[in-house]
Amino acid sequence: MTDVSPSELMVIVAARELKDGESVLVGVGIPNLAANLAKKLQAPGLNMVYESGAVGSNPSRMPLSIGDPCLVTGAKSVCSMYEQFAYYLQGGRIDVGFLGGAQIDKYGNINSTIIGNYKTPKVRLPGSGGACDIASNVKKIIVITPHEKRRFVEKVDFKTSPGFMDGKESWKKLGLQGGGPYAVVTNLGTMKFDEVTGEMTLVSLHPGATVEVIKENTPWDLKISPKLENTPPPTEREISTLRALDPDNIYLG
Amino acid sequence: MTDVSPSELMVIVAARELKDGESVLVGVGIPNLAANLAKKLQAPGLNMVYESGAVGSNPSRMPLSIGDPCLVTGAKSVCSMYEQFAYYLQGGRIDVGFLGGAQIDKYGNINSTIIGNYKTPKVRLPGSGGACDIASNVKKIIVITPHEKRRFVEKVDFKTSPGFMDGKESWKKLGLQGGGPYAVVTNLGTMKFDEVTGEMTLVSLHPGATVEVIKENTPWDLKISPKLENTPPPTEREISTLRALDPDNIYLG
Amino acid sequence: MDSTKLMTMKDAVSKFVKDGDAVYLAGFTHMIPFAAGHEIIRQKRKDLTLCRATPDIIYDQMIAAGCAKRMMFSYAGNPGVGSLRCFRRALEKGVPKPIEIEEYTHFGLSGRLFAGATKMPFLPMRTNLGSDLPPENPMMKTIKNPYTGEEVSIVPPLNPDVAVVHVQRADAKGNCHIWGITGEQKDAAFAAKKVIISCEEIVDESVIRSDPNRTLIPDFVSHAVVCEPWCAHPSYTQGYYDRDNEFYMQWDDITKEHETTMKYLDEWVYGVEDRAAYMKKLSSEKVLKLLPKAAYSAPVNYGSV
Amino acid sequence: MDSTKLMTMKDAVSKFVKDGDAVYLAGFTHMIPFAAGHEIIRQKRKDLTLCRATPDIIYDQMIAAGCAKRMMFSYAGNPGVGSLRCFRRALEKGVPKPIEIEEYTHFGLSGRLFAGATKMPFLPMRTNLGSDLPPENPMMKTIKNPYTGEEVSIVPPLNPDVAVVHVQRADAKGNCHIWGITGEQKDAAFAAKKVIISCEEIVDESVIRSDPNRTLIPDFVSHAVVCEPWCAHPSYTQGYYDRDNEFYMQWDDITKEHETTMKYLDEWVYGVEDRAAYMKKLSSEKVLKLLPKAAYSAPVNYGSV
Repeated sequence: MTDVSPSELMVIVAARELKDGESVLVGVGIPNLAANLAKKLQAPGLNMVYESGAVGSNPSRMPLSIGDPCLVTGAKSVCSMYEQFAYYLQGGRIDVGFLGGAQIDKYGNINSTIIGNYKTPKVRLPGSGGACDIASNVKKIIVITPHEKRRFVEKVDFKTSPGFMDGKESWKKLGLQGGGPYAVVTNLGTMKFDEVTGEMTLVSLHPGATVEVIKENTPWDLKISPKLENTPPPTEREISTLRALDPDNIYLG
Repeated sequence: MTDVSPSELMVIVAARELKDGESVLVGVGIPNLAANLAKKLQAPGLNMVYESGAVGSNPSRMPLSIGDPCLVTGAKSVCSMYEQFAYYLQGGRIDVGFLGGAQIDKYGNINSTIIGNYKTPKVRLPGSGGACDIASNVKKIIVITPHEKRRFVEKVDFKTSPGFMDGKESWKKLGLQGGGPYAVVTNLGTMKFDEVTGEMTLVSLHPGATVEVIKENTPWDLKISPKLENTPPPTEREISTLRALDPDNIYLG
Repeated sequence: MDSTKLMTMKDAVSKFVKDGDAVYLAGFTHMIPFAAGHEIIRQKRKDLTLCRATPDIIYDQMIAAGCAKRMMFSYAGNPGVGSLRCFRRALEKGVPKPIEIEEYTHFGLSGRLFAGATKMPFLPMRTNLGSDLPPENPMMKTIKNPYTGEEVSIVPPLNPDVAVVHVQRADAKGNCHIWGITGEQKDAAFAAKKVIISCEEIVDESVIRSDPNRTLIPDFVSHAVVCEPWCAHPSYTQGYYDRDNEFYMQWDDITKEHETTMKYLDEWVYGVEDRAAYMKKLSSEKVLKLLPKAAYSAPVNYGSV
Repeated sequence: MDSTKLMTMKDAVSKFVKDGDAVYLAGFTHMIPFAAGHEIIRQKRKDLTLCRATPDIIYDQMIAAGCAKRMMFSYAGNPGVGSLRCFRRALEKGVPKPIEIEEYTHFGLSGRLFAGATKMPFLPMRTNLGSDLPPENPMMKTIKNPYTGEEVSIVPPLNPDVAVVHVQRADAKGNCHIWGITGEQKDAAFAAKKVIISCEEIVDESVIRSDPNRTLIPDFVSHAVVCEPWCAHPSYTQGYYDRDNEFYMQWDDITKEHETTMKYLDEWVYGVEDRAAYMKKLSSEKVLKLLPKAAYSAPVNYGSV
C-alpha cells in the first residue's frame, strides 16, 4: 500500500463508485482512468460516453483530449456535439459524471471560470465547457481533487456548475433533473452530501489520513458523518490493473 | 398542341415557374414531374429536396411515394425526418413548394384535412403531413389542381395550410417566414395573388380556355388581372421531355 | 447480461407491449415494422394509442383488428394511392369501434418525438400559426418569444411507452447501423420508455465498430433485439428488399369493406404464426421482384495512429 | 455555375471574410481549419468576433495576431494541457489588445448554433439555472414552461457571418462527406450566412452519391470549396492524419510571452505563403508520426430495384 501515489489512490477509490450497467460521462485524465479501471473490474458493462460525441470507445492508447482520434476508431457510436448533449446528457441517459475545478465549496458548487471578479479577473480559467450541463443533468456528480485549502473553499468565487447552491432546498427550487453532487474523492478521504441539508460530509477516511489532517486542509468546519468509515486499502488487483492502463505514467504521478 | 392532356399542360406550365439554382420541395406525382421537367430544361441546377429527407435524388424510375427506395440510391444526401423539416424547411432553405388539397379558397388557404365538421367529419382526408409546414416556410407556394367548382371554394371548410388568411394583413400578423401562395396552375389558367390584398387573380389564360369558362368553374367572383396574358402553348421540346419522364403514363392521364 | 436481449418478436411483444400503451412503430415509409404490428394484432392488444407521423397500412390493419383506442398522426393517407379506409371507417362510422384522434403537422409530430428523445422542456417551431389545427389540439400552444416579442407555436415532448424500430443490422447487444431514409428511427428509440429493436441481420460487434457514425442507436438504449428478416414487408429495407408498391395499391381494394379487410387479416396475420410463416406464403415471384440491385457505399478510413 | 466555387484558401478568405465579421471556424477538437485561421491572420482581418465552443490554439493565435475584438466560447482551455495564454493575456492584461467575451456552456453554445442552423425562434434547455453564467450574459434568458409552469433557460439562435468547415472529402460543388467526431460541422455550415468548405480531397460526385447518409452538408449550403490537404494540422482529420498532441503541449511554452508567440507566428504563419508552404516546413519525421493505421468501414448496400 505504501507505494500507491495520491493520484492512484483517488482513481481507485473513485472507480469503486461506478456500478455495472451504469453510463458514465468520461473526461480525460483521471476520470478516464477511473472509468476504465471500473470497467476492467466490477463494471464490465459500463457505458462510456465522451463529451465529444463518442460512445463506447475502445482506445488503443491514452487520449490527451476527449476529442482524440483514438476515441473514434472502433467506437460503438459517434454523434454531433449538439446531439451528444441533447440525446445523452439532457436525455437523462447518463448516470455518473466526473467534474473537476479550481474551487469546490461545502454545498458542492464548483468554480472552473474565474478567480476574482468576472469582469476584471485575477485568473481566468477555461470556463464551463460541458461542466454546468453535466452538473444539471446526471444522476451523480463525482469530484476527484487533491485535498488542498485553495481548492476547498466555504463559498466559491463563481458558481460555474451548481451544486446544492446554499442548501438542498434552493437546489430543489431550480428544478434540474440531475441528482446533484454525490461524492468528492480526495487523496485524504471521501466526502458525500447530507441528504437533508446538502452539506458536504466526511464519510470515509483513506488509509493513513486522519480527521485532523482533513480538517486542517478544509477551511470551514467540515461535517463528519457519525458513521465515518475507513476506506479499504487498494488491492493488488486494483493497483496492477490501474498501472497497466497508464503504463507511461502520464496521468498518475 | 391538341394532343396535350390537361395534366401535361399543368405540369408544363408549373415547371416554367421554377428557376435555375432554386431549391424545391418535391412531392410525388405531378409536382415531381414538374420539378424534373424544369431540371431538364431551364433549371439544370435545381435542388430537389424531398419531405422524406432525401436531397438531390437521382431516381431510376418514377417513385410511388416520397419515401421510395429509388429516391435514396444515388442521392446527394439523406437526413432524418426532424432534420429535414428543421434544417431545410424551417431553415429557410427552400424556395418553392408544391401543395395540393381538396379545397383552395380565394386567399390561397388550403384544406387537406376534412370535409364537413372536424369532430364529426363527412369526409376525412389525410391531413397536413408537411403541407402546413411547407406553407409556413417556403418562399413561393405553387398549387397545381384541376379547375373544378368543388375544389375552388370561397372559404375552405378547414384551413390545413394557411394562405393569406382573410387578406394579406392578417397573414402578415402571423409573422411566418414563408412568402405565402404564389401561383395556382390549373388546366384552364394560372392565378397569382394580388400583392396588396392577397386575393387570387387570374393572370394567364391557357390555350383554348376563356375567362367565361374559368368564371363558370370558380364559385366566387374571381378577379381578373388588367394585364391578363395568354399562356404560351407547350413546345414540342417540353412535351417530349415530359413524356420521357413518365413513359408508362402513370401520372399523366 | 446483454445476451438476454435477443428474443423472438413474439416474446418481445409479449414482454414489452401492454394494453393501453402509447406505441410508436417507427419508419417514415422506410423500415416500418409490419412483423411487430402483426404480432401485436395476434396477441390481441387493445386500447393502444397508435403514434406515427404516417400511420400507413400497418396502423390501418391494427385499427381494423380493434387494437386502437386513439391515433396520434400527421398524415393519415396511403401515399400515392389514397385513403386509409380502415382508419376512416373507425373515425367516420365507428367500425369496428370508434377512434379518438390527436393530429399534428409532420414537423409538429416529428418535433414532439425529437423533443421527447432529447428531453427538451418544449419545442418552439415556425409552423401551426394560422392553421385550424391548433384549435382542435390543446397540446399545441403559443408563447411569446422573449427575444423578439413575436408569438411562437410550441409542442410538448412525446415519450411513448414503447417503440419498435426496425434497422438493417445490429449486434446482439442492440447497437444499430441504419442507412437510407432514417425518418424517426433514432428519435423513436431515444424517446420511448421501452425499445424493441428488430433487424434484418445480427452482425458481429466489430462490423458496428468499423463505422461508428452509422450507429444511430447504441446498445444501452434498447431493451430487446429481434432478428426478423423481411420484418418491414410490404414496406422496405434499403439494400435488402424494395417497397412492395403493388401491395400498397392493392390495399385500397382489400379494405373496401371491413369484412374484406378481416378476410385479409385472417389469412396473412391471424393465419400465420410469425414472420417466417408469412414469408413462406409470399410467392417467390414477388420476393424476386423486390430484390434490389447492389449499390455499395465507398468505404471510409477511421484509422488513428 | 458550381465550378466557380473551387478556389484557393487565399481567395476564399479574401472574398468571404470581412473586418468586423462574426466567424465560426468549426471543429470540436477534430478538423479545426488552421489553414483558414492562418490565412485570416495573413490578410490582417480585424475586429472579428471569434465564435467557437472550444477556441483552441487557432483562436489563441488569432488573438495574439490582433484579429479579435470579441470571443464567444464555452471552454477556453488547451485540453489536457492548460490555459490558452494569448487569450488570457488579452483578457487579463489587454495584450496585444483587450478582448470582450460572451460565454456559454458547451450545450448552450452548441445549442445556439443548432438553433441558428434550424432557425428555431429560441432554444429551451435543461441547464444554466443556478449557474453564475446567466447574470453575466444577457443573451441567456428564462421563460415559463406553459406545460408545467417551471422556469426554463433559453438561448437565442446564432447565425455567424461566415463559417469555415473542414471535411474529409467533398465534390467540386461542395457536397461533403464527414465522419469521426462531427462536432459542430453541420450546424456551423447551416447556421452561417457564408460558408467556406475546406477538404482533404475533392472526389467525384459518384463517391458522394454512393453514401448519401454520410453527406452532412449538401452543395447548395456552401459558397466556396477549397481543396486544402493537412488544413487541420495540428488538429487532425480522422483517417488522414492524427492530432499533433506534441505540438498542443509545446504551445504552452511557445506562448509564455507575447513576444515568443509572435516569433512563432512570424515563422509559421506570416513566414509562409499558404498551407502547402507550411507543410514543406514540417519535418518528415513529424508527418510520418501522424499517419494513421488503416481502419476501413464495412460497406453498406444502398441498392433499390
